[in-house]
Amino acid sequence: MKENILIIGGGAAGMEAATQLHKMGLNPIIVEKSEALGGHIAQWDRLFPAFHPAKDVVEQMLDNVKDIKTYLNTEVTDIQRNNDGFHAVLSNNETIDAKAVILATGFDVFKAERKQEYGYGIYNNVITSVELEEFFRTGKDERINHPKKIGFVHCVGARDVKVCNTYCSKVCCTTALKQACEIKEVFPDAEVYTFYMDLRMFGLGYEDLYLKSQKDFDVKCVRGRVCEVSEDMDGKIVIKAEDTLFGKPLKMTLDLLVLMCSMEKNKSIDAIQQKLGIANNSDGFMQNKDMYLGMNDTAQEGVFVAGACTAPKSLPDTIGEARSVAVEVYNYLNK
Amino acid sequence: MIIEGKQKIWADYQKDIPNDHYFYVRSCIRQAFWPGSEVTFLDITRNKLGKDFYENPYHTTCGGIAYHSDTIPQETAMTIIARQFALMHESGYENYVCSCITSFGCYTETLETWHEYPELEAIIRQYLWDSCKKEFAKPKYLAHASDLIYKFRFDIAKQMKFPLVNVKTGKPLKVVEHIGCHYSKMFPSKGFGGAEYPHVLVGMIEAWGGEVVDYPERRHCCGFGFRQYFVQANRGYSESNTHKKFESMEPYEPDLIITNCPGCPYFLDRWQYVIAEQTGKTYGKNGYGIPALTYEEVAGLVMGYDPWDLGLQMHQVAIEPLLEKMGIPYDPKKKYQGLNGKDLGQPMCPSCIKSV
Amino acid sequence: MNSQIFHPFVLPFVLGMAFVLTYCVVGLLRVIGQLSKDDRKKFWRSLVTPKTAWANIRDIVGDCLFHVKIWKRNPVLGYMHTAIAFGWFMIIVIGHIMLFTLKPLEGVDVEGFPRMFTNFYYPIFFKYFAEETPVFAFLMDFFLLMIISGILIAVVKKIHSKIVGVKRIMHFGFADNMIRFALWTIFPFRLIAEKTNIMAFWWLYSIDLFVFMFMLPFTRYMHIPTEALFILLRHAGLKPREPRKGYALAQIYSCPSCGLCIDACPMSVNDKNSGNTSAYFMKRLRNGDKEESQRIAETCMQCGKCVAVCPVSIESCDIKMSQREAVPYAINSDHSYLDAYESNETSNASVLYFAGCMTQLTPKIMRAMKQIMEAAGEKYEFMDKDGGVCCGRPMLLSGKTVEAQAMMAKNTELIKKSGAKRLVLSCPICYKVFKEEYQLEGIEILHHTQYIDELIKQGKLKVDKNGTNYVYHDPCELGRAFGVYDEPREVIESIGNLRKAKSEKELSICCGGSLGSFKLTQQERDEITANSVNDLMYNNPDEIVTACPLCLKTFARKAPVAVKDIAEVVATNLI
Amino acid sequence: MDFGFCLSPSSHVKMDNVDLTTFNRLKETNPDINTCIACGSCTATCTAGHFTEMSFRRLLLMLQRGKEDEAKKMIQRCMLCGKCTLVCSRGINIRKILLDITR
Repeated sequence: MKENILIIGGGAAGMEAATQLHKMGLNPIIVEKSEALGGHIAQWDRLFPAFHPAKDVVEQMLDNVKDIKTYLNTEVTDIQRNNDGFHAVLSNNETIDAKAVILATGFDVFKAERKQEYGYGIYNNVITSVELEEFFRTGKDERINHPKKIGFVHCVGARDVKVCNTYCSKVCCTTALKQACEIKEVFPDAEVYTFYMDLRMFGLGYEDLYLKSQKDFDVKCVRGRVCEVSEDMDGKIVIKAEDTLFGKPLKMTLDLLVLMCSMEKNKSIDAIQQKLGIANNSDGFMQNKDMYLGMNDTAQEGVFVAGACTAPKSLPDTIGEARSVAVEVYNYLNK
Repeated sequence: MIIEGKQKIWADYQKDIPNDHYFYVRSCIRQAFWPGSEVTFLDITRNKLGKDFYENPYHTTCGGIAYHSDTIPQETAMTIIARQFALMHESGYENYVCSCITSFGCYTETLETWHEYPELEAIIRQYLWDSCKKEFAKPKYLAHASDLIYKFRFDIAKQMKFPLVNVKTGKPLKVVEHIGCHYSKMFPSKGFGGAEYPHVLVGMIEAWGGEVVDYPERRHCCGFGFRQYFVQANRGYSESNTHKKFESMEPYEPDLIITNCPGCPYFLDRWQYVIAEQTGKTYGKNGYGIPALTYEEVAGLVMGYDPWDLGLQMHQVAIEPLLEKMGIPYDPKKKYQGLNGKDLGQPMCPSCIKSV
Repeated sequence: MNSQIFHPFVLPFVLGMAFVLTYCVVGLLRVIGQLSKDDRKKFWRSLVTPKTAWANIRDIVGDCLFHVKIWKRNPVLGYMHTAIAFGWFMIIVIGHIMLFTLKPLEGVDVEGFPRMFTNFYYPIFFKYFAEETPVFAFLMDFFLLMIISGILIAVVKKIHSKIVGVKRIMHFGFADNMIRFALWTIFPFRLIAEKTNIMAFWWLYSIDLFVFMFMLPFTRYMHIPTEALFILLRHAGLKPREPRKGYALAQIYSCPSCGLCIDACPMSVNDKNSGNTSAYFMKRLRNGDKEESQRIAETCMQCGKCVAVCPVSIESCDIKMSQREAVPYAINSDHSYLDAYESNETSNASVLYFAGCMTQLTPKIMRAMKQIMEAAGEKYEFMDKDGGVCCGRPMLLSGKTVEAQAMMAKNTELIKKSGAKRLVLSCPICYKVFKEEYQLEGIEILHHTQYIDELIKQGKLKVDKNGTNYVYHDPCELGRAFGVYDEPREVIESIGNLRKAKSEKELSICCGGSLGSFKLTQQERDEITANSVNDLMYNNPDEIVTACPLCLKTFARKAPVAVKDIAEVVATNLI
Repeated sequence: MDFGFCLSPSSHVKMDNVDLTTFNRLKETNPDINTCIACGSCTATCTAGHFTEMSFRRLLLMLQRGKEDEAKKMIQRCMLCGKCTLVCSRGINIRKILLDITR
């Protein structure tokens, strides 16, 4: 049996699902809208909690999918259900008939400009966590010029009704402490502060990372949300926050402010999602059938979900879901 | 500072208001403290720009002071506002413009509340009828007077005689813009430029040749707040807020502060004297303060109105250094003459901050 | 036999002897001079008080000559010390007695002067100058050989200490090594000189004596002359007041750096920490190394085991306390807030129970005590049910003697106000300070081990006997500090089988949780705890029983079996 | 006449000017000091805290926020009983740090 499975999205979830389906003897087809596979993780330098190079993981995944049919720079423009599954039209005018569809469309990074008071795009020295990761990867960012004082703001675009995102983005706390350690490695003389609401260090080795950041890297964690950012005469960043553990407002001048941007639902898939009849959940991500036993299923038979399209997820979470979706699809086809 | 970033936000926060036919309502505080401002506004719009701005003698306070001081409930404030709107309707207008920022906040809040809670609107409709026997109506457009000066800023620039430029150095004046808190902090979409980087005054400064100063405490309140200043025990709080702003703007050496709220120019002006009394410190050069003017006063100045006709002698901080910088001719003798030309006599002047 | 009374080779000895005698006299005057007025009075009085005078003689003979305490610990080492000290002493004594038996030398008129004073080098070098009688010759040779046998053991100990049952020995600097070498060689040289009469060996013998005596004040061997003074001061009942003056100074010089405390110290479980033991502390103090002595003083857990094993009875814990007191604090405590604190109204309870801070963290002890007192039908009152005032011992342990007074005064007031005649404590830390520092006339202070033992013996408590095998850990501040060894054991035996730990009673190993230490890290404490638990598990007990809330909490971290307080064991086995 | 005019000091902690000498000195000898997660166990169990506002958690923050005088005032209340050290979930040797501050 060489059934076609349409996988929309060639990030970690899409690649891993394709790998597993391929091993099961099915014929996965990846449609990726960007020019390369790998998704967000391909832009990442090192992974928490143990500073593992992301490249190693991505290269392994790419190697796994080298024999799998992949469309790059391609989007699904239309999809219809037919008697035997789904008929999809691609932006290059090709069509695919598939027995099942896996939505592995992942997430968008929260646009930091939306949190206007942080002045991203207005103040030179306010950058996002994604840009900092890019700096670690390439060593290039003219805004990062031997900073002496660096601040990290957690929950940018998360747990914040003012930007309509009430959920926790799950990975930012750990990422912030990882990046805080890394920037101390690059600039050992710098003072690094992180402004957190709750430090959610939930996974294996994450608490160790937290301890490491405090003990070995002297990262100073301040509980309180940065609420106002401005620029002083020298172009330095002036922030205001409350140290809620101390019960007093703080004012601090920084050379660099890093915004830990949350994950948001990838909206470029909205039209196809609508055509497939998949609703959004209360956090605005795709609604799966059930949180526990039906996490890969949707309200529509034959349409499956995996990875961060249903909620913010870490890489191990995503890979786990990608593997489980493969099993779900396999069982569905053998029903 | 990346100006393109701000421009993008300014482009996002543009509100749609017509440029003519407005029902104009005054501000309790402004007509008492800066009487020249509202007169100038009407003169510029009606006579210089040829617009239709109607004023009804029966309009009252919006109730904002009492509302924010917790002396009347919201329903009462809303009924007062409904009466104002009814007057507008009776006068045949559907565009409403107010001179006061507190009023602007109250009107916006009321309209939003009615929008969210139609049942409350129905109650107010009844109250209005019961109390005034007036027909309930809502304005089609609500604007603040500064929105209109912003909208007409390029028309004013065309008639400009004295741009915001230092005639001696040829350099633009450094201008601090201070926005009233209730202009857009509550409803960012109701203000030009939004809440974080409002454009309403920045647009005027840029159009009239000045250079905008963006300093760390730009967003901070002037410290007025009815419950701050009105309660004797809280006055220190009010003064301390102003002090904080001046300490923050001082290194930028601004020539002028331009404001769009009734209380802000008053407190940014008067507290400079109080701070000077207490600490001996003045924030302008050579023992002078930094003039804090209303947008109408600045519009009037650049258009060539006589400073004393604008009522600039009402300011505690001496205006003369600014006039000299801008090259605006003035007659020092006329500073304390009444409208009838009679000399009112020079008031007592403090020694801690220069008054002339 | 030489027909002269002088030869230049005696000069080194004479010089050395003169030097060391002068030094000792000056040192003695200095120590006595540094004592406080009261202490000095106490000292003089003790010398003439028959009881202390007898104790002085007994200990000087027993400890200085025969090293009874070392014999008890380790007979080989005991012999080594006795051989050298007693042998040498005897040689000197016999040498002097022998002087009277020697005939006056030809052509020399020394009558009118006791010979031993004019030629005090005679007994040392007599074989060069005179001939001895056979009996004395035998005795002299016997003791000389005895000394040499002791030295042989010392050499073995130095090379391989484990053969003589010592794990760790002290490491010394150049001066100590050199004087030791001199000591070891004095007697072989003397033997060779006497037997061969080769001039060179007489010279070497005399020079060795010079080296030994000249270096004596600057090395650990100073303990030989100082120990006697220390015994006198100790029997006078003095306490060290300053870490390097007076009584403490006598102790510093009395420490022989034998290193017995190194093995005994619980901290030595980690070799890295054996430098923190009392032997090194005394050495640092002697060398005037203030920073290190302060550091060691603050690292010490104050368990008192070094004092228990010390052959010289050096009160190193007390000296460490005086060292702590010597460092000033930049902040004065202010406990005036305690003035407003009032405890419960007075009741007519006869027993007042004070749980203490540590017991507040082990509520099961408090619950057990409540059950026990209920079962015994006692009229009791809890003094710190809702949190009380600290007993003050931790403050004292920090060297803040004055600051502790505020807390002690408040507790005294509360206790006296209660009207109770007996005060029962669960925490040995509190027990120590209540016993030693509080002025509670007419109120009996008991630790709950003693109290429970009494209740059982009086028949007020009935307990069930079961087959559980218990091992009992002696808390430092109950056992070594007050010798409360039997009561807890009797209580346990009335309930189950008491198994022995490897080290018991005064040799019990601190749990590692002690409040005495400020500087030990959690990891270092854990190593000590693990070692102590191993020692307790020696006879595979089912449960570890202790009588201190802090020991309980500490052992619970590391013990492979249940750890219980004695009160808890009793409460669960009440009939 | 009193108009109530006065300049109250800013309640902001100005982190740019905070003197961290004491805290950094402590950190050198007590690297654990950084690992506090502000759980508050030390405060909850504090014997002196039963009567006063003594709180080691806050005390550490005071030192980090330049309120050394307040910290030193607070530390006067301490009875050094050591309960805080026993309950600290991060294993910080609190009692030693308290003593080190006073030296």
